[in-house]
Formats: sequence, C-alpha cells, structure tokens
Amino acid sequence: MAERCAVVGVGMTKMSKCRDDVSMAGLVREAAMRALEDAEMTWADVQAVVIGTAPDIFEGVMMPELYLADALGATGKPIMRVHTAGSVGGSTAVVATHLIESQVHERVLTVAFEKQSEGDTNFAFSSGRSGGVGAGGYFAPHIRAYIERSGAPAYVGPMVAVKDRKNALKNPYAHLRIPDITIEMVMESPFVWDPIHRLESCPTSDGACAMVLTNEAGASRATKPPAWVHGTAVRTELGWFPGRDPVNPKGGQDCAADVYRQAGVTDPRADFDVVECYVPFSWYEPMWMENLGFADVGDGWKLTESGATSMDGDIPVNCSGGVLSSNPIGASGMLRFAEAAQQVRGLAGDHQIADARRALGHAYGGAAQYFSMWVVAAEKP
Amino acid sequence: MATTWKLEFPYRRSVGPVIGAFLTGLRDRRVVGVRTAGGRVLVPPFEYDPDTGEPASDLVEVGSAGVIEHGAWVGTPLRTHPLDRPFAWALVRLDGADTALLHALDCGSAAGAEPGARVRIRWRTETVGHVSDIECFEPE
Amino acid sequence: MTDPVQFMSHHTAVEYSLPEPSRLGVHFAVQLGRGKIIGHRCPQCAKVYVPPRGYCPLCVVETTDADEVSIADRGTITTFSVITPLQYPGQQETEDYVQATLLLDGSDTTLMVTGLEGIAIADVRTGLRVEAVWAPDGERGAAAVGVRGMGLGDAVKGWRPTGEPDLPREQLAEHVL
Amino acid sequence: MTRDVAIVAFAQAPLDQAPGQTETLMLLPTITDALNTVGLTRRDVDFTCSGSADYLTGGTFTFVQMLEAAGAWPPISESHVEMDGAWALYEAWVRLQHGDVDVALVFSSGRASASASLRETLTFQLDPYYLAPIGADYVSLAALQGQAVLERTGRTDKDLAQIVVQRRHDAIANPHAAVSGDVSVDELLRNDYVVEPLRTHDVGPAVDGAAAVVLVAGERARQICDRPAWIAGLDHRVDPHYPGVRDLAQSKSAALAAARAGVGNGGVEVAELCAVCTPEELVLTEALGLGDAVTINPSGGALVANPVMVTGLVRIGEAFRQVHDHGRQRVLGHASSGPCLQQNLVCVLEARD
Repeated sequence: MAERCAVVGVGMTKMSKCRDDVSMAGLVREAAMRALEDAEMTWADVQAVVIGTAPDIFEGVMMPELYLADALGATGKPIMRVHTAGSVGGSTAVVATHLIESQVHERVLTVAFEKQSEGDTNFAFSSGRSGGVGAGGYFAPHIRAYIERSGAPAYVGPMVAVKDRKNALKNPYAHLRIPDITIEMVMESPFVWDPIHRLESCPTSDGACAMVLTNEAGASRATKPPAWVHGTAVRTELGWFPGRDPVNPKGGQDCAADVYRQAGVTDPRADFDVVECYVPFSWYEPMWMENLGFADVGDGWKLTESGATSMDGDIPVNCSGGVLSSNPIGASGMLRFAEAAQQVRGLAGDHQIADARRALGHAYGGAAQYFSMWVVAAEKP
Repeated sequence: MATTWKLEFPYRRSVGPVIGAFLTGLRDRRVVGVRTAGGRVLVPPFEYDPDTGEPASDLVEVGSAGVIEHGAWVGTPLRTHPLDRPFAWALVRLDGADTALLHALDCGSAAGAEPGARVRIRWRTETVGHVSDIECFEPE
Repeated sequence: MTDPVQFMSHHTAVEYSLPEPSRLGVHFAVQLGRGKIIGHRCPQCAKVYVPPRGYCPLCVVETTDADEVSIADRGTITTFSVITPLQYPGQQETEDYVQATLLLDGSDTTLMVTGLEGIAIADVRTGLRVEAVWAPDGERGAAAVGVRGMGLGDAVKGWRPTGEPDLPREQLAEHVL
Repeated sequence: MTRDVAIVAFAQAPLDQAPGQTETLMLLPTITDALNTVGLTRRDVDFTCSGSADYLTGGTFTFVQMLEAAGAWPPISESHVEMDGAWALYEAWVRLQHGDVDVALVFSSGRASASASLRETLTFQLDPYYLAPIGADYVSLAALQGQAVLERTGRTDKDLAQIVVQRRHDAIANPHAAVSGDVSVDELLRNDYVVEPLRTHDVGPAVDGAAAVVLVAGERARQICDRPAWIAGLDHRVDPHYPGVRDLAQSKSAALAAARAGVGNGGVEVAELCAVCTPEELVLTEALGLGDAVTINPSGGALVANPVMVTGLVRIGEAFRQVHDHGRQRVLGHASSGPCLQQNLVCVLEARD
C-alpha cells in the first residue's frame, strides 16, 4: 500500500516581470534553497529531483533539466522533467508525490519555474507565426460563453481581479502590486480580448517554486509543521471535439471527484478552509468554482459576488494573489499547490487564513483540458 | 513554394553574478573562474559545485592559456559553428583551472588538437561580454 | 571602469521543413479549389469532421475516402472574441479584428475564422448566420492549406452575414469550440 | 518492496510512412497494435504517460495533439515528460507501484526529419550561456567523448568500425532499421569523418518514429500475456551537464543506474543500449559492467536507427522482445539523454516461469 507523503519545505522566489539579477540556474536555486532551508535539509539529503516548466521555446532551452541538473544538486541522482502545459507545476508536484508514495524515494525535491523575460510568451505560443492571439485570445470565447450562459453581471470578473490584486499586497513574493485597484479601474482598462479587460488578465512573470516532499517518518522528524498530502489526481481530455464543453470541462469535474474521494471530501465548500485555484483570467474563478463543485452550475459568480471567496469569506480563494498577480507559467501550478500547503502549515504569513486545516491546490492547462489537483491538510491522513 | 520555415528569436538572458563575472572578465580580456568549497577552480564558472550543488561564489582569475584535454577535428563546420573553416573543438584546462573550457581551436589540422598541447585564447577585436569574445583558441 | 555584464544576447535561428501535405490534405485543398468543402463522417459515432483528419479522435479510429461528405459553405457563429493583436516578432496583425468560432451546416466541428465582412465589429454576435466569401476561381491558393490542417487556407477570403434569422443560443451550447 | 510490474506488449510504427503523415497518425495504429496484442482496448488503460520534445518540430505544446491517438475522451489519468519515452515508462512504473491501478500505456514519438539540421536543433539542449551560443552540437560533443574513450582504452576508429559492421549485420533482421547490410571494416573506413573520430557510419541515422509499450501489474500480466517481461530493476541517474567538468571516457551515472537496477545481481544475457554514436557503446559497456558474454544490441541498436525521443523506449521494447519472443531470461534495456550520455536509464527485464 502507498506510503504517506508530506510537504516539509516550501520555497518561492520573488516574482517580477524580469528577474534581471539571476540566471535561470540562479532562479531555480533561489526557490530550491529556500525549500531546503525550510525543510532543514541540505542538497545531500535530496534523493531525486522532479522539475516542471512550460514550453521550452519560452526560454529557448530544449529540455532545460539537462542544463539545470547539477544546478539542482541532481548529480548522481534521478531527475525528471514533466510537461503538461499550464498545469505542469501541479502535475510535477503530483509526480514527486508519487515517488514518495510508491516508496521509491524518501526525500524528493520538486521545482517548477519560468523565466519568461528571456523570450516572448506570445512569440512562443505562435511559434513565431503571424496571427497569434495568445492564451487570452483562446480563452476569451469560452469566457463569453460562460457569461452568456450564466447571466453573470459584468462586474463579477472585475471583482475577482480586484480581490486577487488586493490579496497580492499581503504576499511579499507576488509580482503585480496595484494598491489602489478598483472595479471601475478594471472595467475602464482596455479590452485585450473582449470580454477580457487588461486588468482581468494575468501578467507574464519570472519566478520559481520548490517543495521538499518526504514520507511519514521524515515528516515526523520535521520541526516545522508538515502539510500532509491527502490526495492527488490528474485528468486530461481532448482539447477539441464536437460537443466538448470547455466552460465546464468534464476532466476538471472528474479530477476533483477523484481527489475528493481520496481525501474524504464530500462537501467542498464546507470541507475546505481555503483554495488556491488556477485563475489566469478573472472569470475563471466563478467558472472553476462550479467545475470543482463549490457552487451549482450557473451559480459560481454568486459565490464571488457574495464575497465568499475573499479572505474574510467562508471559502477564501487565492489569498496569495493567485495567477492574476504572478504568472511564471511553468511554476504557476506549483505555486497553487505550495500556497495550499503553506496555509495548512500555518506558514502563509500575512495572507494566512486563521486555523486553515484543509486546502485544495488546483492547476489547469492547454485548452482547459489538463487538470492536476491535490488536497493537503494539517492532520495526518 | 517555401519548403522550410525558420524559428528565430533574439533571447536576452540575464546572467546573474557568477556567469556575469565571467562575461565581464571576457569583456576585459581576462578569464574569471570560481573556486568551490572543496577547492576546485571551475572555468567556466558556475554558481554551484557541479558535484554537490553547494553554492560557489569565490571568484578567481586564471590564465588565458592552457592545455588541451581532448580535441576533435571538424573538417566540415556547420553554419552555427564559431569558425567557418576547418577547426577542432577543444576542451582546454586553462592555467590555474581544474576543469576544461570548450571552444573552437584554430589549429590548421587534426594534429594540432592532440591532448597535452598548449593553446591560448585568441580574443575577438571587439569584446562585449559574451562567450564569443573568445574568438577561438590558437596554438601557443 | 564599466558596469558588470548583466545580460547577454542569444540570437537563435533554427530551420524546419514544412510538413509535406498528406494525400488527404491535398484532396481537401483540391476540393476547396473547386469551391467545395468536404468532411469525414466517423463510421462509428457519425460525427462529421471539417477539415477531415483521417481519424475520429473520439472513437480513435481511422476514417477514409468512403467516409467523405459534402458540407455547406454557410453556418453559424457560436462564439467570438474581439482581438487587439499582441505584438511580437513575426506578428503581422495590427488592427482589432473579430475571431469567431464557426459551425458550418452539416459539420459537427467548428472552425476558428476571421475576416468577417459587411458587419461592424460591434454587431457580431453568437447565433449570427454567415456564408463564405470565396476567393476568385484560380486564386484559392490550395497550397496554403493543410500545414496545420485546421482551416480553409485562403480559399475562403472571409465570411458575410446571410441575413437569415439568428440561431438561438441554446442550439449552439455544444459548439463553443 | 516494489510491486511486480511487467511489460506485456510493445509496438513500433513502421519506418516507411506515407508523405505528410502526422505524428498523431503514426501513433494511433501503433498504440492500437500494442493494446490489441494482449486483448486490451484504450478503455482498459488506467494511466497513460508519453514522452516527446517540442523543439524537434519547432512547435509549442506539440504533445497535446498526440492525445488524439491516446484516446482522451472520456478524460483519462495522464502525464507527459519532455524526455525520451523511456522516462515516461519510468513515471508509469512509479504510478503502478501505488497498487490501486494495474494497466499503464506508455508511448512516445518524434519527427527528427522536421529539422533542417538535427545537430543545430539539438544544440538548444545545451547550456544557454556557454555552449549553445558557440554552436556546440551533439555530434561534436560525442566526438570529444569518442576521443576521450579511444585515448583511455587505446582503441582506434577501426574498432569503432568493427562495432558498426556487427550492428548493421544484425539490423538485417530488423524492419525498423534505417541502415543495414553486410559491410567490411575497410569499406567503412573509407567513409568521411563527420567530426573526428566519428565517421558518417558512427552517427545513428535520425529517423521519424513512434512506439508504444503496455505495462501491467501483478497477476493480470500473466493472465493476458504468455511470457511477460517483468521489471526486475529500473533506475536513472544524471551527470553534470558541462562536458569539461567530468571524465568523458566514463559514465558514472550509467554505472550508478546499473547498480541501482541490480544489473550485477545475476547479470544479463542481452543489452539494448541507447548509443547514438559508436564510442558511446564502449563507455556504456564498461559502465554497465557488461562482459564479453553479453549480446549487445541484437536489433542493431541506435546506430541503425535513431528515432529521437523514442530511441530509448525502443531499446526497452527490444529488450522486451528478447524475453517475450526469443526466450531470454534476463535482459537490459538502456536509454540516454543529453550531451555525452549525460543522463542514463537502466531497465532490467526478466522472465519468471
């Protein structure tokens, strides 16, 4: 039977438009060394490394795990590179969890990063061909379909944009800092991909995130509180086929059902204290709240509108500021997983939810077709 | 009708303190390495000991000439190679370094790329802080 | 004394061959040249794919010439977005334009189309009925078709409203993509 | 400690593909074939993992299209590594250790022919500050490794040619070989150098490829396959990246992976090595501790066909065939990645009667 797995170290870099003070190795090491320090471990304690990043063309380095292997202390150890589009940071953590749960290793370092300032994200998305519309151009029609279907008022997306940017002010690692942001300001910002306003979109960031995972014995020795992994799941579906519903994808529903079953979650809104959810465009908060079972289909926007997802609501979402405030794409999913872990460890700092016991980390990618999730809790499963 | 397409992009890389020190040195026609905690001098330098992952930041200057460890003669250079005439790739341990630097060696024939031969850096006329400030190695 | 080096340029250029057109891609392009749109109907689930891909990704079976069907050159906009082009090396678009998802009559799959004609951007809407504006005979650049296999190349210059009543949104719910 | 997992099926796309064949359509029948041989369908698969690399074709998220060959509706539990498919097999093997699921599908694909110059494309794998900007390429680096191993062992390019003669002879029976036939050492030594000491025959011809492997855990493997190849050991290790910081004539990472995979515990009869350039065979044979009695690369190995991103998975597939089709008891499949054999994976397969 599977071994238990816990997070005993978390490290994040300061995220910004351009981390012009570090190399790629420097960036991933900044996160990794913080995670090791948090775990009170050294490079020698790590038995295996699992790294994730999004498309190689972002940085112009093919399979960067080769160049980064020794920077991550992996000499003489196994290193793997996961890539599942935007969900990669999450699925990378899931692979690392599997290495512990399967008893293949006892201490695993997992890292995810993106250094988007090296290149140009929209160039990369289009492989340099003309006519590229970026991720927003792809998702905008889905968002329009959601708004039309649910009848949500136009200000709900902007509410999310304001909430997450205000939350980011409490997170020292967050990229965007817009202290005076208001709903009016968001709604007056230009459309980049109608119906998405500029201020409803994620930035492109440089940044990295790392976690140290260990087994039950290792977690018992940790001096800081561990975050116990109660479930992990990944799901993938075709991105394009007749009859597909990209607004409420079945892959997301199935993934949530799987991870809830493992963790014994039956009523997500009641059972979770906090959620870190992959929201690169503001309207994805209500969309995913429905997809993940926190609200009935068509009612997700009411959750946001009521304030339930704000830090003082009953189901706070993205207290860290989320993807809307910091988006080093390859790391964005792992940041959600790591922030969920920090909440249940009680180590989330100024954006800590008091007495958070159970949290959901969520990531998605591709054409809203790749999903990875984990449930972490303060109590041992 | 086109049968090929080109993926072309000018990446702009921030280099951080250690690679930065090396490139700054090249711009000034000096070679800067880094000493690891174990005492090994790495040229080119890394921010870490490749064997252990431990940080390395103790910058040291090394010589601009050294000894060939291994060489491989390239009779037909690729478009992307440093020299457009036949040359050798050479792993060169510069004086004072414990590791070898890879670059092109302009040595006329395969015989010039034998292990143990001494070579020195030929600097580019204009140096900008790039690994190509080293135009190539040449026999000392 | 000058500042330490903080950046380096790494100019990359790598060349790839364009994929050869497949036999099916050539056939599709030739039909477009004649002003005809064809698709493949999956022998198992009966879904119609335009352009034909030679397989049904749902049933994971290959499709053949025997599964070919003709498709109308008119259809319905199922959703859309107004794009303000992002600028990056290689981008040639500069002006705002509509990118629409189009469901052709007789097809189960949608096409991402641009080039809406005879309608203001502000009037574009879900449910709008449109028809193809074909390039003149002989200018339907069949060669441009098939590289990525997802569109109609330059055989169709654009799309214009037919003037028919809009289709109700509910009928399009399954065709957001 | 570990759960018993076996390879029960392996299929490889034919070398000759129709013009314009997409990777998806190379994979679709290959995956179907692999599953069909053991009476499974895509619906029976509990976990899917694939390997591929965007840069081979210059795309972004190219692996997403391959889902259409995997059968990803209804949604599947799935992962992807931007690595050779051998590492996808590793991830799938780890997933099967949990005990809650039994059947995994592994596949990988690559279109090396899309690159105008594979050497230039694979240069993107190298250190982006020190190596890629000077255009170092995988053949040049393999040549430096070749010099190192020839100097260390006292062998010559004649010894390299002798290896190629054997591989090409063995490849006559392999329909997936891009080059095969009986040649003499003297003939080969008339070939041009690419980068000394590597002549044209010392660099495995890059080809387009796709392959699929089916893994099944426990008793079920025995039920659906008459002679499964059980994974007796599976491990992978990496060396430092920069070629000037390590001894290129040896491979510590391959030796470590072999030790961890238990190659020494009973030895192996056959080894399928992912040696894309001839000298790599010399380095690997020593690092993996393969004595003279071990048959190396009966398929011809990577020197007769290098379907980039698939080559390692094919080695494991060929090792499976040695157990399943040829009655071998204990064999080794090896995969490698990166410059100068930087990363190595060792898979020991055995028959259990």
